[in-house]
Amino acid sequence: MALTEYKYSDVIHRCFRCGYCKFPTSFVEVNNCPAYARYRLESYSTGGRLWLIRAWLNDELDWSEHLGEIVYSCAACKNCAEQCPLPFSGDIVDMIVAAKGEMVERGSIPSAVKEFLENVDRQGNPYGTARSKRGEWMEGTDIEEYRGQEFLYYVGCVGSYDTRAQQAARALGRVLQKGGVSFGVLGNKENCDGNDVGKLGEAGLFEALAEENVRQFKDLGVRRIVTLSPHAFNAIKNDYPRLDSAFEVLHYTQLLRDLVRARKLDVSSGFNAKLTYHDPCFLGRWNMEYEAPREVLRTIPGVELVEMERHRADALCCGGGGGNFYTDFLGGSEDSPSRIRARDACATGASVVATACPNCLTMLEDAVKAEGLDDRLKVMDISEIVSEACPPKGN
Amino acid sequence: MYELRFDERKCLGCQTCDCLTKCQYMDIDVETAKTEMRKIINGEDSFVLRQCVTCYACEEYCKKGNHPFYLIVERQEELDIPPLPRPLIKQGVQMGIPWRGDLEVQHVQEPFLDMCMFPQLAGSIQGRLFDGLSIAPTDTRQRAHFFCQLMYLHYARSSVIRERLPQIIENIAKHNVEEVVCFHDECYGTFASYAPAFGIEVPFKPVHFFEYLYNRLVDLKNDIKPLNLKVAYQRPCSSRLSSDKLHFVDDIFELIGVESVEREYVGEHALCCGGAIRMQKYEGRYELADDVQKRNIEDMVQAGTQFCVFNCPACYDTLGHLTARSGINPIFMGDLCRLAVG
Amino acid sequence: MDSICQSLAEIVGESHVSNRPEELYVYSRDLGTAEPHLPQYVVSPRTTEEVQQVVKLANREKIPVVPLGGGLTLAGLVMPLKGGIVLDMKRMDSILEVNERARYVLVEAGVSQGKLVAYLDRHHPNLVHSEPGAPGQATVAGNVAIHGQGDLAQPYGFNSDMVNGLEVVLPTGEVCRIGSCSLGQQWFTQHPLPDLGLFLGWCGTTGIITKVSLRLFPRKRIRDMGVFVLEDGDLVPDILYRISHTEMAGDLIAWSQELPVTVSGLHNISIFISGDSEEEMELKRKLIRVGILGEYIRSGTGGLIGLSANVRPRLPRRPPVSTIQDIKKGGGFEYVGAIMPVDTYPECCRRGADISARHDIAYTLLGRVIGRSHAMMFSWSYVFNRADEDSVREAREALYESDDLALELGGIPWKPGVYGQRAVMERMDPNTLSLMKKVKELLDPNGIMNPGNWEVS
Amino acid sequence: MADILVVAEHRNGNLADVSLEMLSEGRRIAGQARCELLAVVVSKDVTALAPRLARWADTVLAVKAEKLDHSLAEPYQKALAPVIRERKPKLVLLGHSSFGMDLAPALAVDVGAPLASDCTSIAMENGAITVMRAIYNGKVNALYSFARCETAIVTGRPGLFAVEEGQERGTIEEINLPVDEKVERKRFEGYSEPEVSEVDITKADVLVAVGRGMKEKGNLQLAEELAGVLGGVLACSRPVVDYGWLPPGHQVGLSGKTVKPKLYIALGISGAFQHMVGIRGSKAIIAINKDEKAPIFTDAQYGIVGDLLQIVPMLVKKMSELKR
Amino acid sequence: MDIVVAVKQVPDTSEVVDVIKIDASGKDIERGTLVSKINEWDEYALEEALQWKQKLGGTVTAVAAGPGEWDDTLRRALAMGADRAVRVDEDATVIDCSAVARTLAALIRRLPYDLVVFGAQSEDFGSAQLGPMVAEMLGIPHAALVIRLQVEEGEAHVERELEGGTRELYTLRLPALLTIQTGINRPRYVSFASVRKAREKELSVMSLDELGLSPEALTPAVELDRLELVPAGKRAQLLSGSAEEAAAKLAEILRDSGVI
Repeated sequence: MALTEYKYSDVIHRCFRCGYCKFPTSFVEVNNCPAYARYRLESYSTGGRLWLIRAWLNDELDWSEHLGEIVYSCAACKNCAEQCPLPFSGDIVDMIVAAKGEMVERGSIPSAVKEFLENVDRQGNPYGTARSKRGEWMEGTDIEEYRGQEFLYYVGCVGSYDTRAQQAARALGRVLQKGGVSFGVLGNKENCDGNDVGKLGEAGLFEALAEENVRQFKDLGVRRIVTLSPHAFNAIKNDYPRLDSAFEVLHYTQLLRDLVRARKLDVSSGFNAKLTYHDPCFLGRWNMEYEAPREVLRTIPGVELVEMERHRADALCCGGGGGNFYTDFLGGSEDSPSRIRARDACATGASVVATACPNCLTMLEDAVKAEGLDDRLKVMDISEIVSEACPPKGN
Repeated sequence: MYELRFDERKCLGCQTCDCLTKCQYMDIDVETAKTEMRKIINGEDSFVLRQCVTCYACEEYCKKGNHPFYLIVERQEELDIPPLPRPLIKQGVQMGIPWRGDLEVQHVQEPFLDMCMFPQLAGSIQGRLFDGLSIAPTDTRQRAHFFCQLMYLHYARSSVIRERLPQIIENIAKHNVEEVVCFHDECYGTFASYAPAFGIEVPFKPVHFFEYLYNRLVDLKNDIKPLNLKVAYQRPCSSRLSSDKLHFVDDIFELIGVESVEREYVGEHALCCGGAIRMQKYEGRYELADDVQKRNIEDMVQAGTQFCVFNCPACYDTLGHLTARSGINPIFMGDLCRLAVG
Repeated sequence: MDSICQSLAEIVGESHVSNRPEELYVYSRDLGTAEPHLPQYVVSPRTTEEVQQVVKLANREKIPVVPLGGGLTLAGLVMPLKGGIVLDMKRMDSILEVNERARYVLVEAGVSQGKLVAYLDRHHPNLVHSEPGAPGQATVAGNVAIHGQGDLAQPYGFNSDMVNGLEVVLPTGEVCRIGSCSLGQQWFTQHPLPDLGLFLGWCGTTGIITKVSLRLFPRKRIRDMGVFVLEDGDLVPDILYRISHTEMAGDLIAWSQELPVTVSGLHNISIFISGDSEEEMELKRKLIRVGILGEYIRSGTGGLIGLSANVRPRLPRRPPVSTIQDIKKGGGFEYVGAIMPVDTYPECCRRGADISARHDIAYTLLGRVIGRSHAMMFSWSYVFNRADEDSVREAREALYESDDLALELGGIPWKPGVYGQRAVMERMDPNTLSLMKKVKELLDPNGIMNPGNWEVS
Repeated sequence: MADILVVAEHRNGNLADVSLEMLSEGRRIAGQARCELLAVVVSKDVTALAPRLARWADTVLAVKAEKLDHSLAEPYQKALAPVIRERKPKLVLLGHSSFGMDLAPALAVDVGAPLASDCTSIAMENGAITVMRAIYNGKVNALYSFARCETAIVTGRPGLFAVEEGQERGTIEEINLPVDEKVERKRFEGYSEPEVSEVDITKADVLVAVGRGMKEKGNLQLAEELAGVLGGVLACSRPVVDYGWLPPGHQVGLSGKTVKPKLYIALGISGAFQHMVGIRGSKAIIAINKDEKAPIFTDAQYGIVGDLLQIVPMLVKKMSELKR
Repeated sequence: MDIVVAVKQVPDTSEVVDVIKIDASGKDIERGTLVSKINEWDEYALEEALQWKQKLGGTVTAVAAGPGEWDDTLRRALAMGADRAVRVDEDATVIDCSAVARTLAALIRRLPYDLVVFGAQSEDFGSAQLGPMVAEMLGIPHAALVIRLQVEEGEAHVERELEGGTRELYTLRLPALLTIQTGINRPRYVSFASVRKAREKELSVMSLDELGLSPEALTPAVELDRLELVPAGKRAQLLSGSAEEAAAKLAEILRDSGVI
């Protein structure tokens, strides 16, 4: 196809491949790009990826499953955007997403991505598990269905279906109840938020999901939303407004921060541990929220917060972004970003690595086990930590 | 070609010669002043042309509404005795040449703020103080099209100003607004003082940034939270071209509840930031710059200054980090006002 | 996967070998103007042993091996001119030892400049290495292998002069250690052993450097810089000579460029100084400002910006970010660097400006002093638009002309591409040339090491 | 008159297992319904095959066809159609094998008989035939009967019906099949055997899957032995690949392959959701794990709670005993 | 080359064991909560057809015999690249394979075709009957479970998948009918946008009598009496006893299960 049809055809050749995109600001390691960290071949660096995309669009290269995997191995973590010194740095991730979109339109995408998208289309989640099972995570809780409460608690696919993430979803439910927040959930009526679908280049499906969600939210009279997942948070905050939706959306760490500030949430039971915090990309680099989670953790008695060498805007992605938590193009090696991250966390001497994203949670959980660190390092979602810090009901 | 409207009779008839006698960088009695001014008027060399640190102050000292400083700069150029080394003059002059695209006229409406060379500072033009304010330029690539050129008074290159200014004025006029708020004193001085002095027509009314700020603050009076700070105002050289607007500084301070500290170098006696002086070629200028800056800051410190308020980005750049070093926070007037209205 | 790929995979593991079109495409291209050359395999080893096995395999199969570091030489030195295996060394990136007292660091070949800077910053604040002005992923070994220079070139010379020892995999697969490390564990010196300088400057045609011991230098707490501006370029050599005489300056760079317009037609000398106390700084500033530059300033021929306790220094971010290549919005940038007598600065500039004008590229000229103005690395830079063939061609021609110019003015192109190498060898003393040939044939009987580079016909 | 007709499938001179299963089943039904069992085989050399069929069948119809040394659908159809038309069996039985799938439907149309395929049980009570089929991935059983027809064709699911050695001494009738020499519209070109490449776990009927619970790579030996006796293939969960114990091709689950084996034995696999997604299609899941709360036990039909390193060798031993 | 592809829409029952419920009639499942999808095998059949169209030109027509909802699947076929789609309007769930075969045969007879492809079987009922039946009705040669296809000069060279990975090689004179096994190709992804675009393509609906078929002619010869849920063992039956005893029990279970 002609290069001109590609939205970024006048920019993509401007990447010099100087390689800043591989580093964090401090330059401590060359592997701050999750895909490059995993493979250490130029083709998997942002620069190599852009050059390959351009070659493909110019018909210098044919599409192949491998090319697809290279392009889709981008976790959309935005480290490159953060580090690229050139004026178009802000467009880099979009350049890659647009290339994915091109592949989607031509129908040539890696089979794992195809599964992901078809599952979401059919069952409203990447796993292909029945829509009618979406609410099962709530079993045994007294979390209410949404009917006009102040907040809609949007759980998201991972929190709804992944057995590990379900624990975080339930923990957050408990914490919100303890904090006296009036909220409800959609249960089986909840649908995929589409954030990762969009990042996989399936713009059409994303639009459809977004429209459907916005319609449902509006019909139910939703005004304020709190999300478990930074991915959903990102979509609702930054993409949904295009469909003239005006919801106030908070990531749960922001809501918890407000609650502890206002002394509405009692965390006096505390949590005695030295812990480190892993910044989820869609909370951090995508939405510049670095403080709220840390503030929540700091207010918990007994918590000693230590930082990893690479944190905040320099945090290494867990490798689960851009659908990779499912497609897993970055897995299966000790160089897998999640495992590097597990080692980073362990190196701080912390006994708990906290995060605030169900994707990161599951990625790191597996990584810590794979590294055989499970006896030294516990992976927890902040919702779970706060839940433990809340005194049991009654006293 | 445009020529300086300088009333020689007024000057020659002057008994006080405040222009030179009040100079803080030259020690001149009335007699010497008369002789030297005569030389300068007659186009002869004078030590004044060499000793002048180009602080603009004499424009203000002169009670006759004459333009002693403009005249000095004319002569420095004619007699080729510029205060700066040639390479820096060339560099400075080239700074004003647009090279990153032609003028792009944005659609704007009043009130309209002219950022001159400083679109990169547009970031601080936010909040209720600036509601409904159109800004140009917002793109650094466009700035040379708005550059008021006045700085070349430091470079003994008044001719460059005259050459380029009409085009700049036309560029701004293309936004067809009647009033132009000037972010920088230099611009205001250019349109309100320099242009008339050389008979260059200005088809719009320049408004001093402080006047705009003041009026907005009055509108928002009820929302102002007094800051209760002790501040010193660093008066830029170009402010000497608009003494009539200086009162807005105190008016604003009063409105936002800050106290202007009692100190030596205020108003007429304000000291130059030293930026221009340091670059000058004459023996001892570098040390003079150090000295001027030292005195200025010590004066602020003694007066118990908490914030040093700037309007000129050049002053801020030159002096800001030094006041900070002495524990005095540098801040732009605009930002100070924003603090007050929250 | 063919059999060779299979055996490579057995050496370094499947994830780190490829013969797929995608990898071959990326590794067939240099960032500069050089024409692409496809490799057959791309391999990224982790250990010296793996490198050895790959080289041995290459000998058996008679396929070329091209070691690649950061891939930023721009001159196409790491392109597989005759196909074969590209060895991406960047996975070998452990910093093995820093000897604080003897002031050296031992690194694996793939360690990036950025990583070393960050490491020293954090763990050895009193030590610093001479850092080239390249993006952070440039490798330490790659830089010494091409006789690179860094920001300590003025006081201490070429980075390759700072090498205390090397570990090299010979083209026939043996591992060989050069320097004190060949006797024991210490990596503190190359001297006084018989000179075996067979690997630096050979651009990977005589072996693959796997470890480097590099000298480190005192790192002063305070840094400052000033820019001395001149109209007359003829004055530059003398001023550089006199500043270096004071022995107060660190990096000394004279430069002249057409863009931004502000600096057009001027010559600038960037002067960097550092010290541990304000007193030391003031002394150094004074000696340079008053002692050397004063007279030029008073006469109005030169102006100084900065180099004052009271002026905020405009220090470049370390390592500096190079965005120059985007001026044409084309992502293309290449330069000819040459080691030149400092006296030739004015001529280098004049003629360089002409070349740029002929090819309609804004001139960007720079001379970095090496040693006490023993020499300078002078660079003629050319930007181009990667997406526009003509633009690429113009730049390529300008580069050839610059190579010729460097030689004409009595200098030597530094890390030249194939064109420059030929030009150098044409002018080289035949005995020297045949010695090079003998050395190469002795070390690399099968001619598998980065063939096409430094080939004596 | 023949009541039940079994179509015998053969290749390389061997009868297909499924044919033996169908013969046994046919025999059983014939026994209950007190009717006759007829077996049909078509081959260029029937002398070897016919006698074997005669162990179950009362009558073996041995159809000689030149050039035909394997079961191919078209010649079989040519041979069977007239036989069925003429003898009007109540029930025609064949295996739901690749051969059966190619032949049965066409045959059914050819002779105008109803067809029920892939049946899991077959019954004939006083003339009325009923069958059961597993549909919706074996989650639902469907019971069918045949309405007003002389002949019903049924194909049986391979591997499901027990083989009982037949005792009959049936008679063998040989007939010749006129292979018409008119240009064939479908030409048999031969066979291609799979080149031995890396095992494809998605195609294996039996998978022995190992997880983190194997503790160390050395212990995979045990699992391999078990796979050996079960004629299965090694599969694994994510961590095992992470550890480099097995290549990624063996990985089952979300990030690995999705498998649908007949039998899935999970050794030391806790049954994390990501893993279970990949095995949901398995017919039978058996789990051995030290943690009785492991989620794997909710999806498994059978489980053993205990130490793999003891149990697995035992199981290997028992299985090989039973096989002998 | 003109190719006709038969497709079927099925409920997605891949995962959801416990949500399958038998409806009141006892002869069908409750489809309310179930999501529909294209039959997996048919997707491969379509992809194969489209790839040959790309190589040899001609047309691809997607056909189906089913109710209105099935238009979704035909639209998907059009989105994948089929030129047109025809649906015979009938409730395929109440009739048997031969009846569906008769319907499709009647339709296909009216279409131009050199090649007819079916999925080897359906995900829901898995009868694997339709293709060969239709071939027999059309009087053209067929091959079932095709895992490799090569078309040239009016002939189709095919490989049929047998047990244990062995393949049976045939050459068929066109026109012919093939049933396609999964894995023969990699079906392309059908983007949301392309489905929307496909709305412009022709999707025609025909009634039975337009095909000259009477409902009587379609009464099933194999009658569905009733459906039963296969009881899903909620929790594993744990085999107790020592390692040896437990292992012994399991060994017997394995033997009796017949899987081995």
